[in-house]
Amino acid sequence: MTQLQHSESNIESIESCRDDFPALHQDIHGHSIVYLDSAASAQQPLSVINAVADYHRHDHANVHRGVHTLSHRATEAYEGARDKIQAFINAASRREIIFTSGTTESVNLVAQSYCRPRVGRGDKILITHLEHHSNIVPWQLVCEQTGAELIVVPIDASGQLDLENFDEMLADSVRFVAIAHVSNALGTINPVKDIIAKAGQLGIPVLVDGAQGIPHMDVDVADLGCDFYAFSGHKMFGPTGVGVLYGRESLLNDMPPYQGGGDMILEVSFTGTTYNDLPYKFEAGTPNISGVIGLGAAVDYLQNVGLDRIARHEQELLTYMTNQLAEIKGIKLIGTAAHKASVQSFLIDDIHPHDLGTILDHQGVAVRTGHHCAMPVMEFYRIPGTTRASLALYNNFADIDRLVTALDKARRLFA
Amino acid sequence: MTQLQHSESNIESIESCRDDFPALHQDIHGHSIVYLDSAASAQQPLSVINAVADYHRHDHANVHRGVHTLSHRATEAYEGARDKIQAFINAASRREIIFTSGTTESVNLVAQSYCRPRVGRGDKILITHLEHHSNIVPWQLVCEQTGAELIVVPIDASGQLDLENFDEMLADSVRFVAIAHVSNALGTINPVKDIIAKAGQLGIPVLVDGAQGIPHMDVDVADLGCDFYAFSGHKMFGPTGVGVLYGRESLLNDMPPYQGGGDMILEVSFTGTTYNDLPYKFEAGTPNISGVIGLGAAVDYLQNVGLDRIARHEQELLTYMTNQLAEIKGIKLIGTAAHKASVQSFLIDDIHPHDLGTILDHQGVAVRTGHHCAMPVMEFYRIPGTTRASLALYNNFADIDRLVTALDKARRLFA
Amino acid sequence: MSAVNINSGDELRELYRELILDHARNPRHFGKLEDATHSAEGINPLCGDKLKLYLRLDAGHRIEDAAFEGSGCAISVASASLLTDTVIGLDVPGAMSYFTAITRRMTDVESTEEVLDLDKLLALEGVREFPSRIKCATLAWHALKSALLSHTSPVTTE
Amino acid sequence: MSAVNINSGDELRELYRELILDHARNPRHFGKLEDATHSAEGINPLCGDKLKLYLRLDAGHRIEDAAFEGSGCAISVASASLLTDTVIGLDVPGAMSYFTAITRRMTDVESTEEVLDLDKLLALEGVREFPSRIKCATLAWHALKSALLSHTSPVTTE
Ligand SMILES: Cc1ncc(COP(=O)(O)O)c(C=O)c1O
Ligand SMILES: Cc1ncc(COP(=O)(O)O)c(C=O)c1O
Repeated sequence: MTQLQHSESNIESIESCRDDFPALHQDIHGHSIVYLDSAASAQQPLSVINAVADYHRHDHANVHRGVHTLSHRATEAYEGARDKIQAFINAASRREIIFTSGTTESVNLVAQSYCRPRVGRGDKILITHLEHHSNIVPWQLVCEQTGAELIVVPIDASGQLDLENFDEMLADSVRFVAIAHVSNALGTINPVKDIIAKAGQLGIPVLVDGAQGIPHMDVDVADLGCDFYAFSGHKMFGPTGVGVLYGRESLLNDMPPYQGGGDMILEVSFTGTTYNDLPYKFEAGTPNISGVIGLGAAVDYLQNVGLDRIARHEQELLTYMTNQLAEIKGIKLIGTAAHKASVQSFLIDDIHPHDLGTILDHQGVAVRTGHHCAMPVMEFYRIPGTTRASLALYNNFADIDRLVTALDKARRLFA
Repeated sequence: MTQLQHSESNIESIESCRDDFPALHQDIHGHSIVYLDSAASAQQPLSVINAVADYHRHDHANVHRGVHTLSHRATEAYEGARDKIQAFINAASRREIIFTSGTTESVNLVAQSYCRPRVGRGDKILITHLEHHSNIVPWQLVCEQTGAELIVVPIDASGQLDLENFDEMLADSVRFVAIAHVSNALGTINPVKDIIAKAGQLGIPVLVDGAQGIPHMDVDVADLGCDFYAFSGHKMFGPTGVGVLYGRESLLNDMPPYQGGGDMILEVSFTGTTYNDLPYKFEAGTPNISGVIGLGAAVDYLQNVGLDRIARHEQELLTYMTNQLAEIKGIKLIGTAAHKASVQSFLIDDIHPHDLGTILDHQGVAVRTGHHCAMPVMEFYRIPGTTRASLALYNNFADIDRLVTALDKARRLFA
Repeated sequence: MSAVNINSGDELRELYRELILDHARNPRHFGKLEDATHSAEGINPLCGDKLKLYLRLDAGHRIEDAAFEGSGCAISVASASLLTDTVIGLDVPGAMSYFTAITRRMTDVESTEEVLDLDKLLALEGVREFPSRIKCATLAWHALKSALLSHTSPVTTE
Repeated sequence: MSAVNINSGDELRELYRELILDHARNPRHFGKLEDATHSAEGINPLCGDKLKLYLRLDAGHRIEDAAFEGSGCAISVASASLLTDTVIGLDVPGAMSYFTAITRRMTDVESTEEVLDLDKLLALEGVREFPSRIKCATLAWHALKSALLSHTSPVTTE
C-alpha cells in the first residue's frame, strides 16, 4: 500500500485537530492507538473535557429555580447551550430544542407523547430496514400498545433504500414516518429531504434519527423540513447522557408531557397541575446540566473546525479507505451506497468479526464488531455481524494504512 | 452569636473535607462563598471531577458491545460502578441496580412500567402531602391515563406525616405507595420502614423517593424492605444526568421495558423482539457512561468519609443552625419535625424569600428560595415559598454564622 | 466567629430604594378591576411570583384604569404598582412604548437612551446590577403587553 | 506509510492455537440432537454469538450424547466443540465439575489449581490474556450448566 497524494486538500490544517483529543495520544498493546469506532462513540476534545470540569470547579448549582450567583451562572450556561444548538441546526425557536438523555430517549419521547395517543388499529408507522434498534423498538412498543402496524421500507444489496413502491406505501394509512439520516451499520446517507417532502404532501409528520447525521454534515432542520430531529451528544464529541430532540413548535405544543417532575410544571396541586411552556414541559427533573454545557462546547468545537471542512476531509478518507479495503483478498464490503458517510462495514474470508476485532485491537486498532444494533440489516445480508471502521474528523490516512496492515496480519493468522 | 463548643466531635477531621471541593474556594460578590444549597444540588469533590475527566482522557468508548480495549475499559468501569452501588445500598443483586437519568426518571419508570398496566378505575395510589413534584406528577399522569385515584397522607404543622388514619387509608383499595425518605422542603425524615412494613402486610409495593435520603444517611434497601428506591447522582456529590432505580428483582422481571432502543434487547426483528435480561432491559440506548463512573467515584468518596460521620456532623450543624435561627427576631421556621435531615426552611418578617435570597447572595451566602418543587407543602402553610438553607458534609459552623449575619443585614435593609 | 465586612451595601440599597420598598409594601391600584376589558396573567416560575393585570380601555383605546392582584417579591410587586401608576391615561401605542423602553433598559446593560421620560420607573434602575432579578422587574410589563395584544394565556418569564 | 512492528503476535498465537482453529473450522458434534433430554440456549449479546446445546442423559444421569448448533466466533465455537468432546460419557456431577474448573480457570487469573485433568480444554488457556473474550470461551459451559439444571430460558453472558 502506498499513501495517495492529497496535496490539494485541507488535510494539513485539519490534521492538527488530532492534537486536541487526549485519548488519541496513548498506546494500546504497545501500539499508538488508531481509533476507528467514532460511530459508536466519539472521543472528546480537551475543550469539552475542560468545559465540564471547569463548570464543576466554579459554576455548578441547580438551574432555573435559584436566585444565587452559582445557580444563575449554571442557568445561563445551560440555556446558552440551548441557543447554540438552536443556531447550529437552524431551528426556528429555542423552544424547539429539548434536552434529553440521548437519541434513544428523543425517539421514545416522540413515540409515546406524539404517536401513542394518535394511532390505533389500521394505522401504520413507517420505518426502514436499515434503522438502528433505537429507531425500531420504540415504534414496536407503540404498535403493541395501540394496535398500529409497523411497515418497513426495503433496502437493496448496496444498502440503499429501495423507494420504488414508496409512494404507495406512504399513501396506505401511514400516520408517521421515522427514518435514519445516516445508517450506522452501512453508512448510507438517506434521501431524507425527498422523503420528508413526499410525506409532507400527505400531511404525515417525519422524525429523522440524526445520531449519525449530525457529526458528519451541516444539518439544517428548516431546510430538511422535518418535524422531529433526534441526536446524541456522545457521537458529536460531546458528553454521554445528553442528547437533543428538535421538534416543530406546533407539534410539541399539542403533545402531553413525557415525564412528570420538577421544572416541567407551572403549578402543582392535588386538584390539578399546569404544565410549563416549551421547552420545559419536556424537561422533567434536574437536567444533565454539565452534559448540556459540554454539548455546547462540542458545538463550538465543530463550528470552529467547520462542518464543511470536516465533511470534505472525511469524504477523502472514506474514498481512500474504501479503495484500500477493496484490494484486500477475501474481503466483502457491506454497505456500498452511492452516498455514504465515513463508515465501512466488511467481512474477511470466514473470520468471525469478533475474532477480527480482537486481532486488530491487539495491534492498537479499535473497530466495532457485531450487529451494530441493526440486527435487521444483518438478517438482510444473512450474516451474524460485520467489522466496522468508522472515521471522524481526527482520523488520517495513516490510520487507514494501519487498519489495512492489521487486517493483513489477521488473514495470515487464520490462513 | 457565639459559636458553640463542639470539642467532643469528629469535626476537626471532617472539616478538612471542605478542601476537596474546588467550588467552595471562591469569592462571590467579594465574600468567600457559603454554599447552603446542597439539597438542590451538591458540589463535587475533586475526585469525582477527575474521575470523569480522566475517563474521557484515557478510557472512553461505547460500552457493552465493543471488543477493543477502550470499550472493554469503559464497560468495566461502568459495570464496576454498578457493583459499588449495589454494595452501597445493600441490594441483593447487581441486576436490581438500574441506571437512569435521575430520581425523576426513576419514578416515571416505575409509574409507567409497573403501575400503568396494573391500576385502573377504583384503584388508589398513595403519596403524601410533603412530596417533591417528581414524586407527585408521575402519579398524576398515571391516574389520568388509567382512571386510578391519587390519595394523599396529610401532614401536621411541624411538617410530620399525620399517620393517624394511615391504616384505614392503606386498606382502602391502595395498590401502590410512593413516599419520600426525606422531605426536601421541610427536612422531615419519614418513618419509611414502618410504612413499608404496613404496606407489606397488605402486599402493597412501596417506592421510596430517596433523593434527599441517600446523601445524608446510610441507606440499606434490604433493611428498609422497600420494593423500589430512587435517587440522583447530583445530590450525592456525583454528576448531573445520572441516577439510580433500585428495584426488587421479582418485580422488575415482571415489568415491560420503559424505553426501546439499543442494549435493552437480545434480538430485534420485524416479527418480534426479545428483551435483554436485567438490568439491561431498562437501560435503552447509550447510557451516561461518564456520569455513572462519576457516581461510582462519589460513592467511593462518601464511603471514605463515612456515612456515620457525615450524619453525626450534619446533625450537630443542624442543631446549631436551628438554635441560631430561632433567635432571630421575626423568623418563622417551617419544618420542625422531631427527626430531620440538615435542611431548614424559614420566613423572616414579610420579606419575600426571593428578596432575601438576593440579599444573602450579595453577601456570598447561597440559599434556595421559592417553592422547592413542593407546591402542596407551600399551599399547606399558605405561603408562596420559603428560604431554605441546606447543609452537607462540607459545611461548618462558620457557614451558619455567616448566614445569620447576612439575615441580620437583610432585616436592617427592609426595616 | 469571623466578622463579615459587608462592603457592598450600596448596590443592594440601589436595588431596594425607598420608592421600591414603599410600592412593595403599599402597592397602588391593588385588587381586581371588575369592569376590565383586557387582562393577562404573569407567572415567574423562578420565585413563584404570580400576578394578574387588569386594564379598562375606552372606545378610543385609551387606558382608563389599571389594577393588579397577586403576590410576589418586592421587585415584581413594586414594578407592577409603578406600572399601573404609569399607564393609566396612556393610549395603546403609548403604553407599548413604555413596555419597550423598560424591557430594553433592563436587559440591555449598555442602554442609556432616553426615548421616554421614565420618571419614577427609574427607581427600577438598580435591578440592572442583578441579572437574576430582571425577570421580576419585567414580569408585569410582559403581562401588560400580553393584555394589550389580548392574549389570554398566562405569560411566563422563562 | 509507517511500518507497523507487530511484536505481540505470541499472545494472539496463544489465543488462536491450531487446535482452537481446527475445532472452530470443523466443530465436532455439530447439529441438532433429535432425542435430546436436556437443552439450553446460550446468547452473547456482545458479539451476537448464539448457540444451542443438546444433551441426552440416560436413566443413570450419564451424558450419553451431546451436540450443539448455532454460530459464533472461533473461540465460542471451538469451546462448544471441545465441550461436547469432553462431556460425553460423564455423569452430571462430573460434567458440572468441568464447568466449575473451566469457568474458574478463565475468570480467576491467579488460578492454577489442577483439580481435573483438563486435557484438550487447556487449548482455551490463551483466552486468559484477553479478558474481553472470556465470555466467548465460557458461553457453551454456561449453557451446559443451564441444561443440566433443566433451565429452559436462554442464558446470556451479560
Ligand atoms: C425529595 C426529592 N425528590 C425528587 C427530586 C428530583 O430529583 P431530580 O431532579 O434529580 O430528578 C428531588 C430533587 O430535586 C427531591 O429533593
Ligand atoms: C443511527 C443511530 N440511531 C440511534 C442511535 C442511538 O443513540 P444513543 O445510543 O446515543 O441513544 C445510534 C447510536 O448508537 C445510531 O447510530
